[in-house]
Amino acid sequence: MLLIECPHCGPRAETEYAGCSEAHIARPESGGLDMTDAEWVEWVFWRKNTKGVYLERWNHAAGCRRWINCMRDTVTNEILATYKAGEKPPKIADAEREYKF
Amino acid sequence: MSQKFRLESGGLINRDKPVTFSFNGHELKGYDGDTLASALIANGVHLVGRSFKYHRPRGIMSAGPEEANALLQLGEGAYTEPNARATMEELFDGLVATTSNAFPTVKYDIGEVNSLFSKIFVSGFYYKTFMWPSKAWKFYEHFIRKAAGIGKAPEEHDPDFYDKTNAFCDVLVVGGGPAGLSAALSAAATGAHVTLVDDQPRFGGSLMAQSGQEIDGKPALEWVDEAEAKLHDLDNVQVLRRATAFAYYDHNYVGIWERLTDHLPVKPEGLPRHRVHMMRAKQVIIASGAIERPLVFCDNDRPGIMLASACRTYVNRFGAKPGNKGVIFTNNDSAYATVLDLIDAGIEIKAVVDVRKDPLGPLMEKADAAGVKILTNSAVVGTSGRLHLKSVEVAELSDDGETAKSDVTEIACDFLGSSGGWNPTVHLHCQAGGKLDFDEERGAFVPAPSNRTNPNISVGSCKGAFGLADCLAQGFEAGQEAAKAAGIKFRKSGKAPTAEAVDEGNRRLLWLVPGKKPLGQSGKHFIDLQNDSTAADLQLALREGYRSIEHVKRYTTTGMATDQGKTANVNALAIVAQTLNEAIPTVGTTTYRPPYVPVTFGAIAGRDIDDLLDPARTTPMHSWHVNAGAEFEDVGQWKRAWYFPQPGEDMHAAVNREVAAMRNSVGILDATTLGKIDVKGKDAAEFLNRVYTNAWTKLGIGKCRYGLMLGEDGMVMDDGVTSRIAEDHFLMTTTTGNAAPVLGHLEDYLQTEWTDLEVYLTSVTEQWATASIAGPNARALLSELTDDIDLSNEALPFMAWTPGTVAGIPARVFRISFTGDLSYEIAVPADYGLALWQALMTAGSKYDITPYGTETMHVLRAEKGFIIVGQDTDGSITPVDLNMNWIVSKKKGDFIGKRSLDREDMSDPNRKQLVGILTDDPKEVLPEGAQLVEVVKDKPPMDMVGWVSSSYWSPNCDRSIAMALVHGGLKKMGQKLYSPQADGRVIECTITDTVFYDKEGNRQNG
Amino acid sequence: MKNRYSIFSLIRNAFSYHQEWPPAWRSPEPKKSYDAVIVGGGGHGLATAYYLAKNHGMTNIAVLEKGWLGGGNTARNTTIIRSNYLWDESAKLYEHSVKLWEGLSQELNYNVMFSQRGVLNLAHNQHDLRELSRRINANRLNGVDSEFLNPEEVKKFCPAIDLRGGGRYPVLGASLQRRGGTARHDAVAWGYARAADELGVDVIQNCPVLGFESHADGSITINSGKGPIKAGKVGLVVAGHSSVIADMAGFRLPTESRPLQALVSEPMKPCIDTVVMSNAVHAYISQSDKGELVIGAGADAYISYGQKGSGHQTEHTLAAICEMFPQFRRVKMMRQWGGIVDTNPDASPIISKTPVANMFINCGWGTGGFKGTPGSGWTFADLIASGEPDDMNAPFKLDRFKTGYLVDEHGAAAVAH
Amino acid sequence: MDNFMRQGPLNDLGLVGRTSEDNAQVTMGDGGRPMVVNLRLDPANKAAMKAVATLVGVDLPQKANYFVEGKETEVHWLAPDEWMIVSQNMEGNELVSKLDEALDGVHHSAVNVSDNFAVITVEGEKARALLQKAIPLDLHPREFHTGMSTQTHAAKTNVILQQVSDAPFYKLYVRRSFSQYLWAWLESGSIGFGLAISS
Ligand SMILES: Cc1cc2nc3c(=O)[nH]c(=O)nc-3n(C[C@H](O)[C@H](O)[C@H](O)COP(=O)(O)OP(=O)(O)OC[C@H]3O[C@@H](n4cnc5c(N)ncnc54)[C@H](O)[C@@H]3O)c2cc1C
Ligand SMILES: NC(=O)c1ccc[n+]([C@@H]2O[C@H](COP(=O)([O-])OP(=O)(O)OC[C@H]3O[C@@H](n4cnc5c(N)ncnc54)[C@H](O)[C@@H]3O)[C@@H](O)[C@H]2O)c1
Ligand SMILES: Cc1cc2nc3c(=O)[nH]c(=O)nc-3n(C[C@H](O)[C@H](O)[C@H](O)COP(=O)(O)O)c2cc1C
Ligand SMILES: [Zn+2]
Repeated sequence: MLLIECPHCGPRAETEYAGCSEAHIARPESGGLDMTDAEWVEWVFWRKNTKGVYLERWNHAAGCRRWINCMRDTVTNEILATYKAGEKPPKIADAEREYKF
Repeated sequence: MSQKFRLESGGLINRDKPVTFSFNGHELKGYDGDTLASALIANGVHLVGRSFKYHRPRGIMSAGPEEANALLQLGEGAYTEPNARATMEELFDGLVATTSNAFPTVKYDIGEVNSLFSKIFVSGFYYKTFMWPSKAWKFYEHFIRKAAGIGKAPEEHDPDFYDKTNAFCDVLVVGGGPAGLSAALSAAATGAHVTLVDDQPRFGGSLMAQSGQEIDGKPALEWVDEAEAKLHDLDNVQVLRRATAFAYYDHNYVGIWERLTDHLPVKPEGLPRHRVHMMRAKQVIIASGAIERPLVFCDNDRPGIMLASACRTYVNRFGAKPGNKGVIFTNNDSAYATVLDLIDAGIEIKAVVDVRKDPLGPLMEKADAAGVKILTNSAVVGTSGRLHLKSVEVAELSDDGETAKSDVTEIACDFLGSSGGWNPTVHLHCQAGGKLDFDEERGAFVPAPSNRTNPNISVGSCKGAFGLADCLAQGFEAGQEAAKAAGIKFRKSGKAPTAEAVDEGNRRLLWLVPGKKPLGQSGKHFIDLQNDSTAADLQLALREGYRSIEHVKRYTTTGMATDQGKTANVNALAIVAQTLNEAIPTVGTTTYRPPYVPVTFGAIAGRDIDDLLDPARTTPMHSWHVNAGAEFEDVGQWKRAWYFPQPGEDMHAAVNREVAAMRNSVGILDATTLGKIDVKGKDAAEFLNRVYTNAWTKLGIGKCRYGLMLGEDGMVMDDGVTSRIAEDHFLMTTTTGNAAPVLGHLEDYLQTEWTDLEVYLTSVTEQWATASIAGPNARALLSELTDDIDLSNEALPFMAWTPGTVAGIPARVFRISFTGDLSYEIAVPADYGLALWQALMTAGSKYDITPYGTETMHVLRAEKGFIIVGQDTDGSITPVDLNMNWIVSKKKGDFIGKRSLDREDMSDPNRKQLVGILTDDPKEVLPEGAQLVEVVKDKPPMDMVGWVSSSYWSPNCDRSIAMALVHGGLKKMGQKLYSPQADGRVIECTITDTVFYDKEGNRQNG
Repeated sequence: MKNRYSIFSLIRNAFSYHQEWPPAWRSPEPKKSYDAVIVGGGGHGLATAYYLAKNHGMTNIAVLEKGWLGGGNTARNTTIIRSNYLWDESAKLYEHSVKLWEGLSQELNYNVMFSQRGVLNLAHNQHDLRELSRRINANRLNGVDSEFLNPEEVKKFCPAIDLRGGGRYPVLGASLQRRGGTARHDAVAWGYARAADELGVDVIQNCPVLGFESHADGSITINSGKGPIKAGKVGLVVAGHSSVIADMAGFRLPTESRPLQALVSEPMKPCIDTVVMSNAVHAYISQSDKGELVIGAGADAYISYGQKGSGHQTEHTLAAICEMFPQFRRVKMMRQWGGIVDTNPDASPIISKTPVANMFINCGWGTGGFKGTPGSGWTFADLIASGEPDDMNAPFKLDRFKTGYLVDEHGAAAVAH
Repeated sequence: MDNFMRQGPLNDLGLVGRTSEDNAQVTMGDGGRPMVVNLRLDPANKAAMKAVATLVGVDLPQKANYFVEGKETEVHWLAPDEWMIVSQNMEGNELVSKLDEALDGVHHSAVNVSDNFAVITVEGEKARALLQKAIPLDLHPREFHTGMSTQTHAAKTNVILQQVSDAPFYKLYVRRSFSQYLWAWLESGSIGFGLAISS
């Protein structure tokens, strides 16, 4: 069980969180009404699914109920940072990690 | 037979406390402090079981968790436990153990015929045969399965209970040997919160098996006792014995399995059998020791053949003799410690067979000086004795060690201790993602530094420090280092406990000891004793192209038994490396996985079993329903009253009665479970516009409106009625099962997408209890219980709500209907739910008020063609498919799901659409889930055009009614469809629209 | 087959102490170029190569595997095989697969131990019952065997089940597919590898694919751990690594990779003779021929390539098992592990052309693709060989997310396996 | 409105008159029916924060995981813009109206949630050990102590956990429909500790 630091509540067990998904993919302003099917579907379904350092969001469902962001290495599970919704990911020295295969 | 292999004195057993136990029906004696294995050895029981595949006779081969042979069936009846390692089970009065894999007895086991076929019964055997005739595999398999497995699973409900707890500490120390104790002491001295766990009943680790060691100038075990006492006295230290750290998950989350009653003859009331501590540690110190590696020689599996260190443990710790005259077979100096201790105990050592050409080492020198016969550059090349070792054959080795000279000496003996060096217990380090380095000199994998995900430090012999002095020093150092890393502020003090440093001597790594004949031609070199895999099997696998160590593992099953290859894996991969002519680290290890030792399911499950597996949520009126004899239906976690049968009624009769009662007079339903969300803020209406398909801005205060909610994929996700409380204030309802997901969904948009909207959401699902009364007499009934609400159609029309007082309780009364009849939903603060219900029942008696459950509600709503999300939708249905275009605003701009509805295939007229279905025979009720076809064929496959999502007997229509999702259904009104049933019948039916009753909707308008 | 396996060949080889067995497959160095290259040496990739050779006569082909054959999810799955899927499109694909399973040992001359001991899906509430009924009916009409068992029949079929479900999850019924069952996972990869090799396919291990370069003539150069390899066509079948490989090729997927866990108990004498699955309590159990209980757990919430999972999944799974089988509480867990499953938003696979010419992808089998191995290989081989979708694989095109025709199998497969 | 009409969610458990075990090391009880309001408000709005403070007699805590006590009110931090106000002298609806009045024109939400919860009290020597079985937070006083209150989960229910005193004495606010399950879970966890029921 991961230990994820909620930027509001402090370090909390993974079981307090729900709904992990990719972060920083804003919904198109127009709701996609001015987009082609392909562009729209890109937002709805397409995901980076990075092998390496990934930006994801979790809902602190059993805590403050806020959505938070998390920078995590998807191979080692090392969490490099967590930060609030709406904030930009912090600059972290070796956060560019990506595994080739 | 009474403990004739027990030494006169010595050992950490309590000779004043004799213990009686039984093995294979024989009553035997041992002492308190024995393990089952040591007691068997003391009684001269050498044959304890049969091997997995060949049913070879087997004896106890170790004294620890690495035991591969002595897997016994413990206890009886509901208390029986399969595959218990005799070496880890503490002896207690009344213990009952039996051999697992033998029939009829361990001495005469018919399974031994397998041995006769062992020549063809090699690795890969199953893959190559049993393929003909093609249908016969299940027949063969039946017998194969019977022969496989080891112990027997219990057949009765486990009467014991298990406990589990979360746990936290700064520094977790795994292992209470010298390294671990030293680490715990030094970490504890910093003030850090320390937990020390050890899987044995007492601390000391391998010190218990040794003799003559001193720490800080004291006898080692005295030092251990003092250390333990010191730790016990400290508030910041938790000490757990009989506790195995079995799993190391990410973020330093370690599972610890503590056994509380297994060793007790009488299990105290209230004490769980096992307790699992799920430990979140800031830092972990792994001090798990090392496991001796056996040498791989021909016929190395006979009862009486053990690890050298096990012989020593039995003598020193348990005062039990592994035999009367033994041979020690080694490639290193540590086995001479065994030799010396055994001699001291009066056991005859016939010879030490040492593969080294010119052995060096202080212990060897001592043994030499004591006159022990040492055969250098020699090896055991064969053994004999079917049920118990009788003799070994020894020959001199060739220069390269690959063959043995033909001159063979036979040495009679009744036990053999073998030592091929030591494997650090790196399991936890590796589970934590740690890498290994290969120590060429010792032929051992040792931990590389840990990673950042799981900070830990290995110390002592699991780090490859095989000397006591080093173990103590490393432990001390690590204790402070870990405390510091855990953020403890302290001043360095104290110094490491000391012991005499001893030279380890030299080694000769001889991974595969040659036999008299080429490998595989006579006798067997077992690698994995438990799974009966041999060196010849490994080489066969390699020959056949299974080159990766992972392939070798799986093809030969090496390391896949209950001991997970604790004594097998390193030997196996070294032999693979040697065969392939590759370096050992290139071949690498297989993956270390939890658990370190097998752990009871019940302990891992903890308390989340039986009724506690999952919450059963109940409404404030639940007790009333129970008393009224309701049957309940599980909806999500909720218990909802399903129907209220009266004596003699089945569900059908009860529902018919309930339905009729509602339509004729008045019925009452507990509607508390619907989700409720308070929506507040100046942008509330705009927010609703964006999350529902229809428009909300113009909804008047005091009015209610039905809404459909879609996912971004355009599919129906939820529905419900939302009421306007004030200009900036709404109350939303959701379906019972979706309350939490919908709230999460809405919060997501507010917090991350539309942060500019001023809206706050609060869940009030549980704040309100709701009773829904429906039927022609609903108004009359309600009017009796309220004097401050004008119930007239003008004042409170359909789809309006008002605050007021009902039965003296402040309430919100909603004139909404899921039944199509005049209906009021009365919501009161939940504490008053029961009171409201009772008041309605009392006042309603003159109208014959009838409580009804969800089944009746379903019938009533189906009569009106109202959908249930999750029943008439399945995540692949759009509002258009539901023929609910009317609710999808064309004028509004964006709302969730809108864009997806415009995708190419979404407007395909042939999508599945919701229609009504009438069976041609009105008495026939289609089963829900029935499939519909246009053309019936003799036999499948048949093209299905749709499926029945809702289907009921409708008392009001006096016929069956159904709804279905049918391809292009809306254009097919009046068309015939057929539903072929499992029993071969075909139900004929016709497509119609979905409203079956009161099409004009007069009833709900009251 | 040159070196047929049989009891006779075993006996014959016993006389030479098994020294004469030939390798099950060669270990060739890659050639400079192939007509087609399959990336990924799991069950699906190897099956694809086999059927390309067998059904389409393409023998100048190679399989490139970054590690060892069958070391991905093929090595890690709970081996449940069934075809009782809800939608026609899925039923067709999986049923084709089960039919292939039924003759696979003979076809490959490798005993994959396909054991049709039946698969039970339990229902614990009214909703489950409705879903079950819908699926059973759809299955039947699709020609997939499927029947409903009431609680007494469940008990009779699998006496080990506690119908009370420990109290919280009573068993109200079950669907049974008698032709469902299990197979030996490793044997499937090895059997296909051996049979493909026999037909001339180069099976190349320890050869990671690192990138692609498309050429004007439509061919593709694969940059591999063993140097550049030219290919007329490329089939990507890398399961959990699909997004990573798509990234190399320059296109994107809706796929997410999550850890799914499984565990085995210690081996025991036969105590459960069928496969039992329960979506509600989220656990799946069968007993292998070696005697271990093989138990599947849920997938973690997060993306991971770490082939391990969070501990609480195991805790929950074992609680569920203890609920269904209270007598197993005293049984011990022997090993647990994880695999990286590739899941698509509609829980159905993608078997499709890609935006890159002559490159094809087969992914998204998620928690349940082992059963699909033969059918997947068969239909993917069709697609690669002809270059155009056919009836069986057309519904699974990548495009469907754009157009909206999803094959939503959440009901049948969101819950693993 | 008659108070006897109120039925707390733990009433069905029949706790009244239940006998306690000898040498009980943990005591559990029904924490009664407090008056509770959930408040959402932007803490950056100083004036509004002040207005609420004046009304309830105590500043809204802005430190995560703490509660503050006023004379007749307790305010728990739930999230950066969310508080639970437990009042001893004001009915939920009354407090809501007063808050609405005080915050007129300010974006906020005050909702009466008094009936939303059951309150389970847990105290005694083994209280912490018992709760630690259910709760995935370190409850050692070093990490969690008197004066703290936080949302977390206990077994499979979401709770607001409050440590009221050093005894230790804890209160668990749990949504009412889950309360009987949570009680049963904790009671099962208390086996071996000896359980007393507080009245
Ligand atoms: C715990 C668990 C339980 C499961 N239970 C079941 C079940 O009961 N029934 C069922 O039907 N399914 C089950 N599944 C799903 C099933 O295992 C998979 O769907 C199936 O095995 C996928 O097969 P594959 O051949 O596509 O993938 P894999 O076997 O994963 O093969 C993909 C291969 O691609 C290789 N690869 C990746 N990247 C590269 C690269 N760059 N270059 C070269 N090679 C590369 C990998 O090394 C791997 O060998 C389960 C899965 C898991 C994890
Ligand atoms: N002569 C040699 O070559 C040689 C080789 C190895 C060890 N030794 C001696 O053995 C001692 C090693 O000391 P040490 O402290 O490193 O190891 P140790 O073996 O003394 O102690 C390790 C302890 O950890 C326990 N343990 C292991 N895994 C566990 C787990 N997962 N959970 C709970 N408990 C677990 C073991 O039961 C044991 O009590 C020294 O005295 C050393 O000289 C000598
Ligand atoms: C159906 C099945 C049965 C298994 N049985 C065993 C077993 O009896 N013993 C064992 O050690 N591992 C068993 N395993 C697990 C493997 O050892 C291994 O953990 C798994 O293939 C994942 O590989 P990895 O752990 O090397 O990453 C089994 C795996 C599967 C899929
Ligand atoms: Zn938080």
